[in-house]
Amino acid sequence: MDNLVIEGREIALDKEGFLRDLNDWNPQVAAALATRENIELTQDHWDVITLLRDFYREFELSPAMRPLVKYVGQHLGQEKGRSIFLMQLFPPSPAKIGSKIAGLPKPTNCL
Amino acid sequence: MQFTLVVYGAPHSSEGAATALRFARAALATGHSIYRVFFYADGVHNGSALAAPPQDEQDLLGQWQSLQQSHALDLTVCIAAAQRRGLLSESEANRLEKPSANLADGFTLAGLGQLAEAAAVSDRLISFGG
Amino acid sequence: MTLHIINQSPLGGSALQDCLGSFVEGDALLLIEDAVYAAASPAEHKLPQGQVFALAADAQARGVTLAQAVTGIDETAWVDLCVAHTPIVSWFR
Amino acid sequence: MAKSILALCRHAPYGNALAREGLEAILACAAMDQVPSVLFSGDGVYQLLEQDPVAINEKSLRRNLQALPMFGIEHIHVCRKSADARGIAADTLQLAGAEIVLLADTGPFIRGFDQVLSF
Repeated sequence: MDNLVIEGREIALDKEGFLRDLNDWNPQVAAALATRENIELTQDHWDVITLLRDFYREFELSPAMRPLVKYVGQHLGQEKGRSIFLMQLFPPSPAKIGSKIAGLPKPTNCL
Repeated sequence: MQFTLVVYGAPHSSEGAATALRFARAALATGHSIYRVFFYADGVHNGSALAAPPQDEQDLLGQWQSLQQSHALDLTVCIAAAQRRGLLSESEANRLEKPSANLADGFTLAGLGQLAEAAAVSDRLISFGG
Repeated sequence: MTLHIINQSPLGGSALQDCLGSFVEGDALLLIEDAVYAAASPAEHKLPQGQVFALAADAQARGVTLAQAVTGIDETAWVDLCVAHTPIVSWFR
Repeated sequence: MAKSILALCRHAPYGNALAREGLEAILACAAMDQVPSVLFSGDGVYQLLEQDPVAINEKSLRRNLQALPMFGIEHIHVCRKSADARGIAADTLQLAGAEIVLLADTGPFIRGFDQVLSF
């Protein structure tokens, strides 16, 4: 897959568009990764991206759908802690697409 | 009755896989069915097409495959455990950009959801430790 | 009633000890693989009285003579034991 | 009919992959709405103690365990005899967001389940 070029710096992606080196992540990279998924980042997206990164820092896991919904509910309120909200932000697979844009490891295919 | 077998032992390094085979044959011979054999942890190595034991030792891969053919056995290898240990299908090798695939015929790579589902629907679940 | 299956030799680790700590009267105990070494002297290893089985093939392979209190079974009888018990708990390593 | 599932965790963290892979299986079951009960016994009790595995290049298993409540597993059962035998005081066993339930007698508890996944 093509790599990202941001401000003249090349960022390596794997075949599925995940970062090869998680340390490459920054908000600009997130926006570029989102563009590749045809997603334009709004404040709601950024709130969830921040939570995804918090989740990873806290549990050292890329979240599956169920815990992600619960985590979002705890931090952004029950109105947003619903799968439909996440589905609208990161279709078609919020845990996977969200993790990709937030610069988390590729989920292991198990969850 | 429907059994699910969970195998943790790599072939030829501990006895678990061979014992699971003995149990599977006995269960099938007495009219029971096996819903799924789920290979997990080091047990994923049972699905390697590249095992080549000497002729005077038992061929565990061949035994799994012949049981699979005669009873349409579901031999599922956990995909995450397999990735870590270098057991890949064609499509996984391609996706993960690895030089070759080694998943044996008769085995399927799938997620841990297949273990959860098997536990939920089988009458009995038995783990074979490594 | 639970069927406990152990595959580790009695002093090779904590499998037997952990299992016996969870054994309730009426449960069954099956010794397979290296655990059959415990079947030669069940009292010494504090095995429960009654409902103790061992895979005969595994004992024979290791030259272990089963004590009288231990019932030697084949794989078919093992399947029957599994049918007769829930849950089935494996203790290994 | 759905079955009640117990995950029995008997391995210490890091020394054997089954500690981590057991947890992954537990999380996968929970993500599939087959939420298992969890019992730490034997060396598995060590999984619940403080850990700092950076120097051995491992991820913290205890951090992963802290995700259990997020997956809907809010009660963590621990074999009291196993903790005692290892000199682990009950009050040192804590997991944020979860309730630690010490079991004096694990046998009757295990009997209550249809399936046991041993890890």
